[in-house]
Amino acid sequence: MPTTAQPPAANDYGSVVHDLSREVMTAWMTQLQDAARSGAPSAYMMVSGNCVEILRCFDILPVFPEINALQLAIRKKALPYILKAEEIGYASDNCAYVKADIGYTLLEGVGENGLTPRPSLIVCNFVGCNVYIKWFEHCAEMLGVPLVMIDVPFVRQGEAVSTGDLHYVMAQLRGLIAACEELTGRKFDIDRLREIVGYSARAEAGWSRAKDLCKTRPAPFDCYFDSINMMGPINALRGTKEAADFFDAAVAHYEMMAARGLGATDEEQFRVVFEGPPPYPYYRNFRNLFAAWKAVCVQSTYSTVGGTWEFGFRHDPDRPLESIAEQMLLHNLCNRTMQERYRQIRRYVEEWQADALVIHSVKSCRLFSAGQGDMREYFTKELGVPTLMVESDLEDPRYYAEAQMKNRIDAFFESLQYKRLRGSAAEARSVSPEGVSDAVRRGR
Amino acid sequence: MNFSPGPAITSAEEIIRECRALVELLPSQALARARESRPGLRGFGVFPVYAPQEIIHAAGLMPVGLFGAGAKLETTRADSRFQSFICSIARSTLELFLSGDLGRESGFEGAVFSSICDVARNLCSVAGRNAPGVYVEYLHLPQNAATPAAREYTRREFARFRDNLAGRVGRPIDDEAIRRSIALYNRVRELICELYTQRQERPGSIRTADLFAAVLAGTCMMPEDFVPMAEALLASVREHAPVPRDTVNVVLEGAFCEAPPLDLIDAIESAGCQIVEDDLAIGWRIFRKDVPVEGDPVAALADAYLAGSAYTSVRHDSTRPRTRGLLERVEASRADAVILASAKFCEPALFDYVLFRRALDERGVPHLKIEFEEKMWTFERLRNEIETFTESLLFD
Amino acid sequence: MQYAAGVDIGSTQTKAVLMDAARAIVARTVIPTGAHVVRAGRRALEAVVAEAGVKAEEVRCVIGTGYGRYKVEAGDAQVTEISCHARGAQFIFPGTRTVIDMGGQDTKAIRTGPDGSVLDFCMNDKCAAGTGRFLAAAADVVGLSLEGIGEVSLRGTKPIRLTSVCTVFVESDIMNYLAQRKSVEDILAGVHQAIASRTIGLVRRVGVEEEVTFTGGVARNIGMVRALEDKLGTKLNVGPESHFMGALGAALFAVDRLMAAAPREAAGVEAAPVWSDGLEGR
Amino acid sequence: MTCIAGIDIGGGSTKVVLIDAQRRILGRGLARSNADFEGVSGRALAEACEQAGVEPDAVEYVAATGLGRYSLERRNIQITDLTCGARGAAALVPDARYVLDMGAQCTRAIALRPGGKVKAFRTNEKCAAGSGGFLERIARYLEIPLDDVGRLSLDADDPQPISSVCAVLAESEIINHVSEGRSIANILRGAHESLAGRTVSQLKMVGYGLNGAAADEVVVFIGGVALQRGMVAACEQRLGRSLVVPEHPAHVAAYGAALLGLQRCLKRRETAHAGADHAAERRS
Ligand SMILES: Nc1ncnc2c1ncn2[C@@H]1O[C@H](COP(=O)(O)OP(=O)(O)O)[C@@H](O)[C@H]1O
Ligand SMILES: Nc1ncnc2c1ncn2[C@@H]1O[C@H](COP(=O)(O)OP(=O)(O)O)[C@@H](O)[C@H]1O
Ligand code: SF4
Ligand code: SF4
Ligand code: SF4
Repeated sequence: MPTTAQPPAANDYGSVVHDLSREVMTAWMTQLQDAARSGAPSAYMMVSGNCVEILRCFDILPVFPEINALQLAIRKKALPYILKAEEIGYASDNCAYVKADIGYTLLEGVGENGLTPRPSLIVCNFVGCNVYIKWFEHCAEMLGVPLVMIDVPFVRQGEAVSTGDLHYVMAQLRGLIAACEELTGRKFDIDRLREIVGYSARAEAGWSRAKDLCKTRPAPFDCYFDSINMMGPINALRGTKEAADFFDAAVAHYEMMAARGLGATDEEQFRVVFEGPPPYPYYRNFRNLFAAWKAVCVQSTYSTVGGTWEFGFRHDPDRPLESIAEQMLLHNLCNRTMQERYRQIRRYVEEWQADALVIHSVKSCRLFSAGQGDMREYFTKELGVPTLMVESDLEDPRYYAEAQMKNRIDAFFESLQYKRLRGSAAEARSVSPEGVSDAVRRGR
Repeated sequence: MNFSPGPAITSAEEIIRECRALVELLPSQALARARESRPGLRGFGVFPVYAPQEIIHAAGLMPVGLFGAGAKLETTRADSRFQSFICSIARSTLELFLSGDLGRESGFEGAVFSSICDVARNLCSVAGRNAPGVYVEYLHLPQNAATPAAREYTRREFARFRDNLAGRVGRPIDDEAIRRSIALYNRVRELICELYTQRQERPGSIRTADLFAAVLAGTCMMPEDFVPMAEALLASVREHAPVPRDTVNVVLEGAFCEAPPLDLIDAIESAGCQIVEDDLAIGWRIFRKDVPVEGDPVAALADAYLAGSAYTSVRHDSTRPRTRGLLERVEASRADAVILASAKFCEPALFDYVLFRRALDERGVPHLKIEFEEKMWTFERLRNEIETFTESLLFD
Repeated sequence: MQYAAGVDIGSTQTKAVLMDAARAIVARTVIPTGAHVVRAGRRALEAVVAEAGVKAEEVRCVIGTGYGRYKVEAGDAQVTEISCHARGAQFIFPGTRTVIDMGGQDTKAIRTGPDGSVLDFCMNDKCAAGTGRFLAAAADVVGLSLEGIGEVSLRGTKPIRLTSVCTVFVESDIMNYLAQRKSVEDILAGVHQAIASRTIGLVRRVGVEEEVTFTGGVARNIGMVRALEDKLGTKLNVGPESHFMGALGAALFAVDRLMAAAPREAAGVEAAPVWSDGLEGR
Repeated sequence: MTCIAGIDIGGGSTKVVLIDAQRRILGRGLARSNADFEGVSGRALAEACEQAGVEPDAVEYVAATGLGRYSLERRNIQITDLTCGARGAAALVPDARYVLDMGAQCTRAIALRPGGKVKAFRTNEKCAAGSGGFLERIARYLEIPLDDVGRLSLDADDPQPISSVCAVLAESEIINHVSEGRSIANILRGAHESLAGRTVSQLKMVGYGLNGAAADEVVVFIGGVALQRGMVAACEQRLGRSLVVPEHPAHVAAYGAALLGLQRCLKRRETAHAGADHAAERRS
């Protein structure tokens, strides 16, 4: 791609990949709009550990209600839909992703406004989150669309997947294939699936390489805030040539940046690992609170809801169905225990050389947040990793309190800064203890 | 209550008093009580909703229901692990682990959690981390009963549990032992079921809070001891002549996990509702029909779960939707209305409210939604709502 | 003489501390914040300057802290109150390892290093339940002054149980208890215990290490001090400066800054901490 | 003369309405609630009796409602404020379909069946930022009399919204608005609009506008907050339709209690009568 061959103009280095991502994602959105009008087959699916390859194999367009909810939130449009859902009985304590999507369906109607197609099938790939089941059950009932359930057993014993679980999932995938055959009137073509899975593997290699580049100082992109540029293509468009190409281009760009010592921020001061989804309704605002301290995220768990490819797993064209099942079972964040997540974060902190862990605890998503206090205990008390925990929500703007957020983030970085300055003061011996005054920030 | 005098009936009062005392105990204390007559007995915690108690029992352990610790325990340490927007049973259960109440020293071998919700699942691994040396098991119960593969899967899952548990207690759990336990629990379920039937048929014979106390007590004593107790209770209830009152008959739905305070149930009844059906501690009476005692017992349990278990908000079966289950429950109990009572922050129950409400509205069944917390102890607000609800149904 | 000041604009009260270059407290003040935050900051600063009898130009560095830290007009810099309370507490009680700060609308637990650095901290979540404001509301309902409730609560023998520590519902709750003829002493004892329990939960998150220093306005409330001590099983450091700890910490940071800048100022260089240069102008 | 009292002992104030057998209002009373529920009700009742020109002892039947309904020794019956509010509103506005009742600590949305029975209802969540007590605090803070709040809010040109659901934190937001020099009118209107948003959601939760806002879905607004015109206007704006505010909106629940009391009182006389007949029959 020619765009990446050119050196970046000052300050647009973040936007190159962003623009590329927007391009491929917009193309997909356009497909969705076309399908909304033409009635071409489409299916609902969940992001986490999905089996989008199978849909692609039948040219069934995947629709991700989560991405719909995410976009509503980031465009600050979610609240009216959330309220609508609450009016019909959803509780204020229910996941707001669900509420925004259902409220949208109720108010705008799918397949009616020409933006989102009415699904021909609702595929509930139940990977980790129990809310998924409720969500898609509700969608199926409200829209009167058949539901295909794929029950993916939670990985209960460490890193291993039992053959029993694998067979169970594969049997259900075959059920999905049968449903797709019936819907499209086409026979399942394993070679087609191999090809698609091959594209997946290529994209995954790119993803993994890009994340690896964040080990360099400065990190070429922010692995929390910028990684949504990559999450769309890897999760929604996986298995397409476009997605694979996108990753080749993105990696080339990041490699170039790393080679030139360009970072996501000018003078990287702090390297942090992020846990939990971002507050989409206040995405920019939240990001700025970290940017003010020149803190860059070098790894994040949220970016791995779809898959933990950075640890080596790839879809395998030689074992297409089996590797899809493995991916759903084992190689994604959502289907693993908290302790596995701790291990993942610990590797991030160590291998990506982070200074601290930031936990963004969202009220909506218990999958992520239930028990995050324990994670905080583990990292602060057992590993001595400075950890900041802040709360808001990934969809509902009512839970974000900027002043409080800022207060906590500032205090946290003040303390990191203080420690760092004292450390270097002790080293240099030339600065008196009073040098700590540098922990003081000038007015904004 | 005005019990007429008579020896059998005084004993009913005693039984209830005994049960109410038992449910006030922490798991370790309940186990200690059971050990008085069975020295050396060890316990095994069962987090709501369902786990195959028969297998635990066949391992020579006492299955102990974990329905939260209500007001029995001050949560001090667990609050820092689970945020304020998480249901309180998660916190109180973790507190039990952190305080060692569910530890080896207290006589517990471990505990089992199942795939009811995201909170329970994370709780399982947090509890495991904070209670080293305690065996914590997570069962992934099948959520797709529509596929034939589910049978095979469930049998394997239960067998896995049996094998892990056997490894843990250091001796095999043989089929014969499981069959004996199945027979015992069949009797337990039958008795509870009969108590429920009697409550419906003889209004005034037993208060729901008392019945619930008896059922809960059954989750923290050996089933061998529960059977004679429940038989005695049943006998006395059967003697009671029905005393119809001017009340609204309701189904209580949504309290399948965290246990509501007994006083809340009393408050509901004193505000003018007669509870005729409920899903309190449903996991311990989940099979309507006996589980077969012939053949492979693990397979029998697995099949019973898939084909014969009561609906709950945390069991997904597209062939038997929950809304239908609720409507059937309302019909069978000839209830006038439904009270959807869910634990605060309980997502599965809160989600179901939407579909339940739709279904009930379509059938014209009045309903009321309330939220409770195990630690609750004043019920002013709820009383106000329940009274309004009954007033709207009773007054003209 | 050169002086430095810390101004802590809190949700309820604004505190200011004036300090000389030798880190001796010269003057301190507390006034209600009221509706005019900027004015409160200005007045508090004027008050300490007047009290100390120094000239305004002699105050070379002012640091703002608290929720209104960006509203301190004269502020040369801002530091969060978390850092300031830690610093202040360590200055007055050098053995401090844990700080509990209870203010008008939030409560914080801070674990500090021997040098007054912040090692870890926690704050109550978005709910204002169980904070100083809650105590003020309780005082209102029972018709006592804020200063008085602490004493009275110590005389309670059978503390009542509160339904919630929500500031807004405390009124009807207490009214209910009064209607049930519970004594004011028992009600207040219950109120203090409820808040103390909640606070302890928060403190446990950062880990309780002795010595524990209690700061913020609520530290003036003897009932709260005792309730916390009972639950923690340890004595708390409380002193006349407790309420001013945030402002004091800010003043200490201001002195630091003054000292760091002084040599360069002499050489005619603009005074500013080295790394913060990087932040500005972009 | 038959004289029935409805006494509404609320968290903010206690209201009394006296009616006669023809359901005519004879007198009203009002007193600020405090811990002494009995005393407060006595005072409010005395005021109503004076207005009606009857002796308090002449009151034949007392129906109590509101949060203090169980504390009143003299009550003949206690009924919840939701039932009473609904009944009172339906009696005053016969075609009412929905009732909004905003009191000091509680906001309630009620859907009515014909005849004023409660069909569905919803009270505000635990947080108190959605009720009148919050507005009172703001008024106190801004140092304006409560009576003026509603009128002042109407003058707003740039309402300042309040996002926090917590009354305490919302207060800080208001402080912020004040310090930024916003006018009192705009702050009040912002508070009204924020409250209105929440209240209207509650109304929708009980079914309002479920099938498109039908013209016959008359909404009655009662409770002390209905005295604030700014609040009424804000709700109307949200709903896109006008609300019916009865005269003396704060007294509607007390009126409803009195009506229900009258019903029970008549029934009691009847059964006493019937019971006497019955007894007579059996005797013969
Ligand atoms: N003299 C006093 N006696 C008891 N409590 C007091 C006294 N002065 C202030 N307080 C308490 O301190 C709180 C204010 O504390 P402060 O630390 O100034 O809060 P903030 O920084 O948020 O304004 C008040 O809400 C009150 O509860
Ligand atoms: N004269 C008035 N002008 C404006 N608002 C008022 C007036 N009187 C009462 N209110 C409002 O009504 C609220 C009390 O309403 P009310 O229905 O009496 O409550 P409750 O029944 O809970 O005591 C007050 O909190 C205040 O916001
Ligand atoms: S709970 Fe979390 S993972 Fe589940 S649907 Fe909601 S946001 Fe997604
Ligand atoms: S109460 Fe509800 S949310 Fe909590 S553990 Fe039980 S099922 Fe899960
Ligand atoms: S109103 Fe009460 S419960 Fe609600 S957030 Fe504020 S203090 Fe907490």
